[in-house]
Amino acid sequence: MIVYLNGKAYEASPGETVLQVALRNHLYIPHLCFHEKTGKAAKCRACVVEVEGMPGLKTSCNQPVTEGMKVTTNSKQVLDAQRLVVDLALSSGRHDCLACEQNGNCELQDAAYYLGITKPSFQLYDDNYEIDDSSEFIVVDRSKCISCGRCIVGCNHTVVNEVLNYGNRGYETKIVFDTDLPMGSSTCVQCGECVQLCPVGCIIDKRTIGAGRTWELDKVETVCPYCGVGCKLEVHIDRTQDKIIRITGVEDSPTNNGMLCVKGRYGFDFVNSEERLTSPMIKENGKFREASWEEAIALVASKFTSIKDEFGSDSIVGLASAKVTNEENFAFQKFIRKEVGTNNVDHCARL
Amino acid sequence: MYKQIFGKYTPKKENLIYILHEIQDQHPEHYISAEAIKIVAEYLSISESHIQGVLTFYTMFSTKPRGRNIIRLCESPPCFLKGSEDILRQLRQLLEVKIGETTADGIFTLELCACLGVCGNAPVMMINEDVYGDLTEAKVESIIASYRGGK
Amino acid sequence: MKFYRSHILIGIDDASLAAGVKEIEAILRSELQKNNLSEEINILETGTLGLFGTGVSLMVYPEQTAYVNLQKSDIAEIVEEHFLKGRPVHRLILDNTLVRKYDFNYKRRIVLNNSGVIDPENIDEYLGTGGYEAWEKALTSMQPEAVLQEVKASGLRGRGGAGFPAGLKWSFTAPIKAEQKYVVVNADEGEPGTFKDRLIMEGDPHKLLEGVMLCAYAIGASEGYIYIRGEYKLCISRLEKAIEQARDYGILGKNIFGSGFDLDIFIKIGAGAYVCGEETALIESMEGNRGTPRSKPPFPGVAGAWQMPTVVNNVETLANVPAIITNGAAWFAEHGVEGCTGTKVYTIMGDVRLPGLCEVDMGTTLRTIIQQYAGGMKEGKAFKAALVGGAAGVFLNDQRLDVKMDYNSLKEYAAVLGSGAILVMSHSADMVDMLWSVLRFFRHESCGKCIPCAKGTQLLYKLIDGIRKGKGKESDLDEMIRISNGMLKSSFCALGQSPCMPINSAITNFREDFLARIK
Amino acid sequence: MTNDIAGIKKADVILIIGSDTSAAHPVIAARIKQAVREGNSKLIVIDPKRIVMADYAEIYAAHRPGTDVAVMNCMMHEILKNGWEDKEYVESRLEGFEEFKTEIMNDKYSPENIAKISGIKADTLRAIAKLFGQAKTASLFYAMGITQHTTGRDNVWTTANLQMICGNLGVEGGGVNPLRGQSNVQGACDMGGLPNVYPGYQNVTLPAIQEKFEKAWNCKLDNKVGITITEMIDGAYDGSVKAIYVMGENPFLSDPDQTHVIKAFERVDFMVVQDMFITETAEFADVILPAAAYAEKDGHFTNTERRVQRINKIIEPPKGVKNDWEIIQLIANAMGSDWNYQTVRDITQEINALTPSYAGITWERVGRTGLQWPCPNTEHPGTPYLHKEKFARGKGLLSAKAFQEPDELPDEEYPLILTTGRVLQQFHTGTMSRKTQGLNNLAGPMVMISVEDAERLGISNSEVVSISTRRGEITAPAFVTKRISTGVIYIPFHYKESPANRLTNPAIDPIAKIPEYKVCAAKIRKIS
Repeated sequence: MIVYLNGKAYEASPGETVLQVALRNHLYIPHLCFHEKTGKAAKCRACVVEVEGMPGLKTSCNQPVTEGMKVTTNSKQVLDAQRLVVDLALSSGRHDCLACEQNGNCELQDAAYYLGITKPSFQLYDDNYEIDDSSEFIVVDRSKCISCGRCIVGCNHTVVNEVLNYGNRGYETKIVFDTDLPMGSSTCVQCGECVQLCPVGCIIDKRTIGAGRTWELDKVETVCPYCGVGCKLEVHIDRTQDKIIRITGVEDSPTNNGMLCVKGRYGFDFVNSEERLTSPMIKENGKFREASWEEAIALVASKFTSIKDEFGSDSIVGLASAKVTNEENFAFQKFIRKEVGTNNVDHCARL
Repeated sequence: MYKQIFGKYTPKKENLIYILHEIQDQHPEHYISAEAIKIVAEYLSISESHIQGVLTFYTMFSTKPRGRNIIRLCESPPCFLKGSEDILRQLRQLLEVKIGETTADGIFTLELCACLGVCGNAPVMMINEDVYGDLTEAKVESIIASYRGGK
Repeated sequence: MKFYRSHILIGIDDASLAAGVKEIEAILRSELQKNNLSEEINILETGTLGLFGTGVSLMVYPEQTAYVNLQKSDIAEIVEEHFLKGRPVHRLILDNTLVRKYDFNYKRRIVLNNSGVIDPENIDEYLGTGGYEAWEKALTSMQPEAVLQEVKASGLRGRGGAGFPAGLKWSFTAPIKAEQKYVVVNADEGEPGTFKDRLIMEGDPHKLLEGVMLCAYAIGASEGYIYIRGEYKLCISRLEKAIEQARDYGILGKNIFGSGFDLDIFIKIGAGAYVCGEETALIESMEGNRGTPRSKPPFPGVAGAWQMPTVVNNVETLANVPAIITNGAAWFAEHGVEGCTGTKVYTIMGDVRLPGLCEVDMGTTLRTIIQQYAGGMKEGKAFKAALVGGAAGVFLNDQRLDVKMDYNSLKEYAAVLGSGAILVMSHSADMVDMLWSVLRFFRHESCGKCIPCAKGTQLLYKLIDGIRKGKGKESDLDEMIRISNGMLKSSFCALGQSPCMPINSAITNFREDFLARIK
Repeated sequence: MTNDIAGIKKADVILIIGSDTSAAHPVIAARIKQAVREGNSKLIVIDPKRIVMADYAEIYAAHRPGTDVAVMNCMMHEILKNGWEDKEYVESRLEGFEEFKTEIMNDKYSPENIAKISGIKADTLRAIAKLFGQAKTASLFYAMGITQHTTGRDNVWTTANLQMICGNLGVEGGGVNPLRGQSNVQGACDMGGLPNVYPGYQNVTLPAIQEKFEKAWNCKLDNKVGITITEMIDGAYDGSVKAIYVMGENPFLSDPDQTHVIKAFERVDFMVVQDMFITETAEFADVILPAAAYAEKDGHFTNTERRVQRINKIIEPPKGVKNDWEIIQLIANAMGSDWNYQTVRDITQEINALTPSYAGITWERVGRTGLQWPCPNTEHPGTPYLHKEKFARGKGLLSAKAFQEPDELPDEEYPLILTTGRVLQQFHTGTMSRKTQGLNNLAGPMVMISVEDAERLGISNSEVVSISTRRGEITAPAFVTKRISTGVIYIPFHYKESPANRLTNPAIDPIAKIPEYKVCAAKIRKIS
């Protein structure tokens, strides 16, 4: 079907919302609570638009498109309403972009920028705020929370850990863990789904604070090295140091839909570990010494050859790995079968 | 206590508010403890955070221990027009507490509330389940005295 | 039937209970006993007598003598003087001129016709006044569609505030096929100054049940829920009793009157949240959740309680239905005005001589209501303003006293009928204080779901608080209007849209009060 | 998994047996919890530990470790007794039913009798059978709790029996779904990292297959099945194995009876370990070769639902480190061979050519979301669930397995049952996870013990206690909890400072050769 956004015709399919059609066509409408995964909450009200033939303003995130629908996203009435919402959100939090981890990756910042809000019109927030850093990997700064509810939906409906909820009501509404416990004392398993869903700098990774600006990091997709579910990861890297800074889940992956567990998201230190081996080692008199690749390979080849010659192929065994790639396992079993000449290859699938 | 209350309600989430009301009413300190939340969560197979969320949304529930008698003074416009501010001032003096606090002897907790629907008799307050209307300073004094006297 | 010389009606409601009515009733009984009058004088417990600010009161029939503000020590005197000797105790009687003026308007009452007349805890008394005839008529001689058509034809509009036509609402749900449908009664009366639903439930609970039944039949629901705010303890216990009695009489249950129709009604209680008056928030609360509104569509009529089609109606709306079915839509439409048929129950309070309730035809002017049914202004007080429709209502000044009270007429003045609360203020009332109180209320009751309301109500309160403390600027007034208008456009539900009306009307109609604080 | 992750929501009933899903496979656990909370599925959990998933279950039952066959046979006994089996499916797609039914209907599998063996109440067994048997579609999830037994193969076979008679194999939302424990354990199996098969499960003993590989690799190949990991350790111990080449594994911590493993490693003539770190196993090596991490290379992993997914090189490996395949090629060529892989893609191509189920999973086609094998050609969309129209062998074969007790049962000297497993915050032998301090802060060594046993022994929470079996002794802090059955203790195996596998029984399943990690006899005592 065809819908008109600001007078221009766009192709849309039934079931889509106005916001989805707009975003798909790179027409920005401010939105703070909408996320493909957590759904059309229509709570933040920043995405209001005019729809011809409908009274008042409509939230575009939950407004289904209909054939020939005419939508205006940039009239004065619309922009004024959007501006009030975003201004109120800015006014009621401690949104100091300069010092915020999410600077450059903040949906509130994007909305304010689009609407030309340079500073909040009011100061509603209380200077007495506490940062909850009791959790091992996650920091919660409620003074930046805009009550979008994405973390709560994620915790309860996506990862279904059922730890997060709203507490209190009205202006006093805040996110709580269990019975309003510090995050680190709660039943939170630190899967980080809330971090991934937070549109602002309220729930963030503790270990990346100060580690790098989002625009300085490269992002590459890969697969988690832990269990066999095969969650797709996006790894954020600081190229200047070849260092992994943070890991997020890939939202459109059919295996994990952006979800990860505490290991997959935070357990990446081993890659950049100081304990990594960087040189072949040869044991002499019970002690390891560094050796060159040439020396080590030559030693291994000659030992395998001599043992094979003396005791037969079946005296050599190989353990392939459940942690390396298909290609490497293929090469390994080919080596054992072809070069050693035995089927004595196994790995720890059973262990 | 929980056994007796749970006996009345099937373990469905829709009974949560009933169950919380009963637990709170039966607790000598009129509140819902973290322990109670845990027990109810288990009974209804819902999360503790869900209960915490519900509990702190509705004004009739408290997560902190309160006095034996809960005074809830209406602060809505009809009572305000009829002088609820004066009544509040007097209650604070009489009880020597601020809003939301419990008297040192544990007899009263003073709270404000929204319209109780007895506006024809404004200003109004509720002590536990009893409504007191057409409050005057003299009336408040005698009501407080009657509770202090062991009512 | 036994003949009594006199009937004493004792009003039992929250207010009289608070004043010790039960103790006084016991004394009255023993005094009558002592004087061998028990066989001659009948005592009837009933709902509110409609006299407020009058403590414990009695109404003696047939002479219609109202005794008010009774103390325990007064009873012996009344029994001896009035019932033994036939001499009313003048010092305890409500001002006679007022009583005469304070016409209860019984003749035209529809929903409150039994209140203060019958014993609400006795189903037989309700049956004695023709109760449940409509229910029987519907089940035995009408198709559900006919019931719906009758309600539609009556022009009955929702009495909760928005005034949506009830029959139309039902007609969205009636044709839907679903394994379960529900009727939900919105008895979460939280609008400040409103207590009409409480009076209906306390005074005539069976009428509400009958309304639920008729609605359930019309839309094909087999379960009804009454969601009552937790503070209304007396309503809860009276309705529980009424449901029990109806079940015992086979008026509720399986295969009612042999019609094959099943229905049961249950009570759900709230726990203190104004926003639960919003129908989707109410449903959330019923399901055991935080009472925050749901995104619409889908509307409750399609997917409401437990995602099943659900009609949510206000208490007063449903209490009108039995009379419509009994007497017909045409009879009902004789009440009220074009487009707004029937009567409306108002609760009037503030600086009037007789705060209380009245049920009058739609379209009655504000002046008439105040003068005729509330005894006029208190002595020495002159009318300054009326807050009509509760906190979410409008501050009207004396220019608007002749406005007709119905949905359409009020609209012309950008005002609303709302829940029917009328708070009358004299010149001693300051509009800054009043608006402050209203905005404090909204700040307290905002559910926090959407940004404009959660943050906006806080901001508005801060602004009015600044003005009240003498720290405001004139530009703050424009800011308040701008912000509340923005909230009207962008808020999730009616709560965030509400501050707009009191703010605009207070600032426009009483600007001098505000300027006085700013200077 | 016979079925895919996305299909989890299509099951009316989900049975988890022998999997602490939220600890070992948290994201699959999330999918199951979603299905339960969204009202799509009802969950049954059978596990000696009251695992977190039990909190989401319609029915939770704690069985005595090692009685899985008994419990599932009892379920089938009830299902057949009540006629809840899928009769049409049994008729058209299975064989061996009559014989099978005769065995299962034996009274020894009645709920009353199995209650005595398993410790689950007869009524609960009936309720489980009813819920599962009456489901339109039911799926079954298991992990090492089913396989790591001397009867592991019988256990697995029994899960298949159950799913077959209920008609749950080859349907969306059904399936027998073993959850694979490591990122590429599926791929390692698929790629022939097994002693009996070439890549794609092509049998080493079949002449046609042997010929195919000999031709492709231009060499002679052995047609005799090789030895398994546990046999390798035994061989090293008794001297028949002279050299061990280990790539990215840490058998020191992962294999049973550590004392035995140490001796085996000490006795072997030559040992090469290829790894990122000097692991506990590498300490025994003669040569250690430094290998690249997952983040430093390209290639593919195959996940538990048979989805082949790309891994991408993210960062440069540290200087001096090489990819595993490069190292293997260097050794091969140093031994006189002529390997000539230029990039990893060359190997992918060879996999496509030699592995029918991977034939269509080319480098170009894998894309961002991957492909599920079997994928026999480059037009094929991949296979979300197996056995759709028919089983690989044609008709599904039912074969009743009799219940057998575990190898080692508690006795007077060792009165407790020790079972092992994983915790959420650590992984396998800790080579990777233990390098992140935060994870160590969250989860250290422990022994889970029931409140009743702890009280009886006077053990308090966090108290360091000694745990011993006939193989050895370790110490660990006690975690006293209601979540574990009386008489059972549980130790995660990640920790070298409290190595659970010093205690475990090396007895293996005679066919699957898997050690019995889930049951052995143990005792606990206070140290002070």
